[in-house]
Amino acid sequence: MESVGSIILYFVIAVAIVVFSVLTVTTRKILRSATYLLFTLFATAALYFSLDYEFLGAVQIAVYAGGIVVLFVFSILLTSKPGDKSEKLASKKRVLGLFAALAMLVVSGYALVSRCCMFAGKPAMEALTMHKVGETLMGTGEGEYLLPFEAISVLLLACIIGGVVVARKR
Amino acid sequence: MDITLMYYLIPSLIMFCCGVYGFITRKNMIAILISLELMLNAVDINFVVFNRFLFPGQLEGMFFTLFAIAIAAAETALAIAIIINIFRVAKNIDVRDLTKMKF
Amino acid sequence: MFDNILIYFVVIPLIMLGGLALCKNIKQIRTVAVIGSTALIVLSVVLLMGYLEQRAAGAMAEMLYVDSWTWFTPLNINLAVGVDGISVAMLMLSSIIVFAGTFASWKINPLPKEFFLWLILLSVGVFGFFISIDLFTMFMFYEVALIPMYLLIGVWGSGNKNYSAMKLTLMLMGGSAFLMLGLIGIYYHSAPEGGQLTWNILEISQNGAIDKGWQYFLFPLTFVGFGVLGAMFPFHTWSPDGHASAPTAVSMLHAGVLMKLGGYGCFRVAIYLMPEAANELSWIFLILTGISVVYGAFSACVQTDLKYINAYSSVSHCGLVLFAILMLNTTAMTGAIMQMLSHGLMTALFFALIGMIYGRTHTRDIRLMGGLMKIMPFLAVCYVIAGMASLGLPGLSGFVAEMTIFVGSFQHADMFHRVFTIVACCSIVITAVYILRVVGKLLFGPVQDKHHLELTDATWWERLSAITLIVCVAAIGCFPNFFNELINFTFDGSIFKVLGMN
Amino acid sequence: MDQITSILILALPLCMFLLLGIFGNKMSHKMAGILGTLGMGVTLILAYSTAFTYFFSGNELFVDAAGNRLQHLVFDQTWLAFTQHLVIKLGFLLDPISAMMLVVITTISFMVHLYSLGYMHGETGFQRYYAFLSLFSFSMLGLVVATNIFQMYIFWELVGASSYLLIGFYYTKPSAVSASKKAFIVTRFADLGFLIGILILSFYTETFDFMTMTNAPENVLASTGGAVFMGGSVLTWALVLIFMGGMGKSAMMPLHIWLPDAMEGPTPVSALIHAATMVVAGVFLVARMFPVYLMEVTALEIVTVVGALTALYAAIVACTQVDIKRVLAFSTISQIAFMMVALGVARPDIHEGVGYMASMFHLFTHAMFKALLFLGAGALIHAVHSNDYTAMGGLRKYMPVTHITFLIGCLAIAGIWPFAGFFSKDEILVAAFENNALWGVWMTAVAGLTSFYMFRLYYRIFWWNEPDYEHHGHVPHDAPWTMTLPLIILAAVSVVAGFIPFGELVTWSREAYEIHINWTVAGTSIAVAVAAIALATVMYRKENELPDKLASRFKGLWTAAHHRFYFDELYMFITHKIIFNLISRPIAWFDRHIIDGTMDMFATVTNKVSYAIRGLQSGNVQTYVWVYLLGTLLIAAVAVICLV
Repeated sequence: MESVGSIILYFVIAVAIVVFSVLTVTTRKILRSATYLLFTLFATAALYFSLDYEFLGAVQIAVYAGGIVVLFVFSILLTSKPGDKSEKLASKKRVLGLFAALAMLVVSGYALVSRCCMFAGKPAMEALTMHKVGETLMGTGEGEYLLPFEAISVLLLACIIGGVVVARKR
Repeated sequence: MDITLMYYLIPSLIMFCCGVYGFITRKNMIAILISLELMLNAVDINFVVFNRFLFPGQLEGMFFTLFAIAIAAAETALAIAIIINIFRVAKNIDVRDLTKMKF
Repeated sequence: MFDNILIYFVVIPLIMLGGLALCKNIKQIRTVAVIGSTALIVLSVVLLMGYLEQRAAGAMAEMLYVDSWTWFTPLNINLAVGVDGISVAMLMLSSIIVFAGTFASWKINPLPKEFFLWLILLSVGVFGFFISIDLFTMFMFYEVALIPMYLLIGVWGSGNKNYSAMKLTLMLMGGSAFLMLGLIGIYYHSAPEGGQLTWNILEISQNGAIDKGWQYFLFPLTFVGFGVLGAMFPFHTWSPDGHASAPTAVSMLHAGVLMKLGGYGCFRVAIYLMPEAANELSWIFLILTGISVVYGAFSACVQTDLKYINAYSSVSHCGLVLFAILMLNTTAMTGAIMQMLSHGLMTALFFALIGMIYGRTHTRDIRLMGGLMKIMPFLAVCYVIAGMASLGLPGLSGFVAEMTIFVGSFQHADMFHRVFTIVACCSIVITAVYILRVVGKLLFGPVQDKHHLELTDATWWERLSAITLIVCVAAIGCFPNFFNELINFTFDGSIFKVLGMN
Repeated sequence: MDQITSILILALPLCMFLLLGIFGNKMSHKMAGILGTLGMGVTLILAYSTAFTYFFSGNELFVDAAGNRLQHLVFDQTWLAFTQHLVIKLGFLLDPISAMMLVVITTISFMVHLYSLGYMHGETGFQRYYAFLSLFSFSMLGLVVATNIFQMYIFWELVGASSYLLIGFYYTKPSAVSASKKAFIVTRFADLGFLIGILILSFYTETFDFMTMTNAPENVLASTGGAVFMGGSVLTWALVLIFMGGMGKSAMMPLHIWLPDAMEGPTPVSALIHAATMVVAGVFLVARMFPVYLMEVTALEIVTVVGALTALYAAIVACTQVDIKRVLAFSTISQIAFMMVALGVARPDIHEGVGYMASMFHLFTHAMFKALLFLGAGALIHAVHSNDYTAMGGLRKYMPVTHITFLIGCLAIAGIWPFAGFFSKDEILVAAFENNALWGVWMTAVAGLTSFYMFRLYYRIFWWNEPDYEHHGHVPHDAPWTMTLPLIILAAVSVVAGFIPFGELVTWSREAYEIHINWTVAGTSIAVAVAAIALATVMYRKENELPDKLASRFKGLWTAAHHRFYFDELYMFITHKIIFNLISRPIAWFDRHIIDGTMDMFATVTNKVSYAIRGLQSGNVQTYVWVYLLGTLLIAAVAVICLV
């Protein structure tokens, strides 16, 4: 039995996630879409906090909300022309998309519901200290991630170069 | 009332389905990219949640998400670079007009 | 690894490839090609000597020079090598034809360097195929031999070359699809329940574990797979088009060696590993190959393009190879191998000569030529000798091979087989018809085209190429028992024990 | 009899062939001719000494205490071992018939070598000619000394090939090319029968060896166990098929069509190959296998019937031909048929198999006088530059030596005492009468026809009416000595050969046997021959209308005979119309359009299908995702349903 506060918090987060997700894809203005995405990402970060992964939540906010969404906004500003009207969805497309999404929902939902282990309660977890996160990230033993970390850094470097190369003016 | 694993998975699933819907219906490539981010995020949630509920002593799920976020950032940056490039050439980022790769 | 002589059959061509890559002009290319192919001949002679010495010293193993180096452990793939008399003979044949082919493409144009690169790559495949006894390695080399064909025909060919190259490659690839299925099937049934699965032919045959029901399924797959390359009816149509378009040396190598891969594979894999199914199902393939023999010969009678005539004649002769292999007795099989040697040499000779004639007259239509005996006597005499070998004149290789096949096949206890042997015998008459038709039209009679009177006879490299082949043809024809005994030993092995024959 | 000699007999001509064949172009004509002739001369001496030693030395290797001659294996080298029993050996079997054949072949071959020095003088390809002659001599010698049936087959093919090369010697002449082709293919067809016969026989007897087969035929043939195939015993089939090979080489009807055309070759070649030696290979084959044939009388009867029909047919056709070489060719066919009949009617119980002896005797004498006639014809052609007798006539004055020798040849072939032909033909007729009176009468009639057509030829060439030789530029005259010397020698042999005591030398059981001339038969045959000669004299001695009148009187018969009873047309029809047009062409068409069409169809269908479904590759990324997602969901759904 959990505290009422945490239950309420959960529901707030869940409703936020659902509502803002739906709004992200249904709104017809692209800039609004990006804004709703930002809210969704914040809600997700909150979810991570509620699950005691503070570091992850912080990363989520910093990288996703702070970095990626800003990128989106800038690119939207760069690519939209002054007289742009908000796009209108073709009904056929919408039906197809709806069908795919619902099918996804049904199949996965059925799979979820039919699995009993999904109803396990939240077990206790010792506090995840920053120290531990750091050691895990920088260690070379089993279950430690120095190599992927380095790989990611190389990837990011490549991405920066690639981005410059692709986007630069000819 | 217990907030079980299930309670976390359902919003994530809905989020994912929204991403699917958006990906298929939108014409603007940036909107498509946004839908993609939604889907990625939904998957991230799943990783974290499973990690937290099923293997609380380990950190694999969390770190996977961590790396996924990093890769998502890289991917977005590159994708946006491409989109801008396309826009420069085609003056347009409607995905339906970009069918040069067919046949 | 390098203390086994066999590996050098692959190493030398690879070194040649490297050498060719460094070449700057046609002179250097020729030098590399000639040195390499001579080295191959020397190597094969050394191998032959060593092999005979070991046999004479009483080595009774089925294969000699056996060795194996692991390549990929999870699937137990090895680079396993080993030779018996048949492989030795085939290696000799291949090296001779590569040698002759080198001289036949002395003046290849354009891109001589690339031509030789592909040609040598092809020979890597051929040599590798004949030395390996690991099914997977064998298959790999088989493919290595096939692929260069496409480029060789497509780039350096003549006539409708794109179509032909495509057709040849696709049909042979189709064959290898069957083959791969068959080989994988064999692999998964290569050991008794729970044993270590293996690709090694010797081990498979010792295990004797391929279930009879599976044999019925795998035998046709492998036999047809290799049979396509052996130009078995009705999968032979790549042969006329392919040969007609291919440049000289490629035709030589293809008809001379590559088609032998088919026959060799049929024997080494299909029959050797699955004798029971071979025994039961042989009648189907006997009918098909019997048709090949007669049908190819009849088709050759009315062709007007020299290369088509020869291609159909190859269909007929190679049909005889498969025909004899299916008889499942020592004599006929020995005959089949001899026929492979003989056909390889004389077809190579034919294609070399046709190439030389075509290079001068710029036509291959026999209706437009005549009286070449007067104009280019050397080539004409060689052509007559090749023709005589093809129609089975004693003293040349064709006779020995055909007679061994006929006598061997006729020893079969079953009436059906004997009657079919008689049908196959009829081909010797039809062969005479088409060979003499060509010889009469092309070489004898009055000169058809006055422009041909200015043409010249063979150059020294062409003479060398032709004489090498003729000497080999005559050697087999005059001293057949040497080859007979070389080949024959193989058949004392396990294959007939299974069938309780011979 | 040492091995060296026998090996040399075979090796010398072979070496000559290789020498002249490879280095011929570097030699002068004279050098090549002399080398070839010398080589053959040495072979001749060796062969004579071999035969003499065999027949007359009384060595215990060759004759046993009872005076029976023995078969002697000089050497027998394994050449190719098929199985343990079926082994092709190359060897040298010395027995009466092979010794006799050695003499015949080397004699005629040497004469021809010598004669060709003059006849072929200045021809292009002179060296090649001698090379081929040597090749032929080698193959023919190898054939007659064969120790086993497969060795015989090998050399059988080789003589066929050398015959092909020699007939096509004038390779720029289309007629020569097609004649050589015809000869090769027809004999090849016959050889197919021979080969199948060998296969069948060896399948049952498990041996190729002549001595094993012929010395105890009952034993080796027991294994056939009376097996029957399509209404005949397998042994009959085997022997008839082997005989078919003989029919091809010896130009028996209906496989005779190549021989008249083979006259396109140089005349000395016709003398050597197509009159004296190669064409009797069929007779030799049957003689070699005679004890086996005796096991199956049906086969011998077939031999007789084929021989008798051919003899009559060829004799009739010979009466109407214009080309002198063709007349001689048909005469050869007819005479070989005589030998066949003699073998066919020979039985051990009829005068101890006199037919066999007669056949071999006739083979010997015929070789001599037919070679003489051909060489004579060669001299005539050399002088007149035409093959047709219409261009000749009255030549007796211009070419006396040729005239006399030719006349001797004609008398010999007509069977007039004391010329050689009389003795051998008489024995054949005796054997025929003893077997069945029908064959006796039949063959006597053919003998009469023989005399008629030979003298018709003789009179047309040397008498009749003399054309205007001056008009044609030069007057015919006798040939140089290299050509006349062989004529004279052969004529001399033709005169005396009949007195050779052949019965003591060559008999089927190799027991000596005394020839008695049966004067009833001999008298009849001489009477018939003389009558025929008289008729020919009346008709052809002086130019007159009688021949033309008779020809128009029996127009149907004459035309048919002149066209050789349309055999060539029949063959043309079968080969060109049926085999080429009804078999080969449809097969080629079938191959290109049906088989290849099917293969191409696979490609076409693949292509079409790809073309049809390429619309799926729309380039619209959302469609791809949609399809991908649904596919994944489908799989997931299946998994979920199955697993839950």
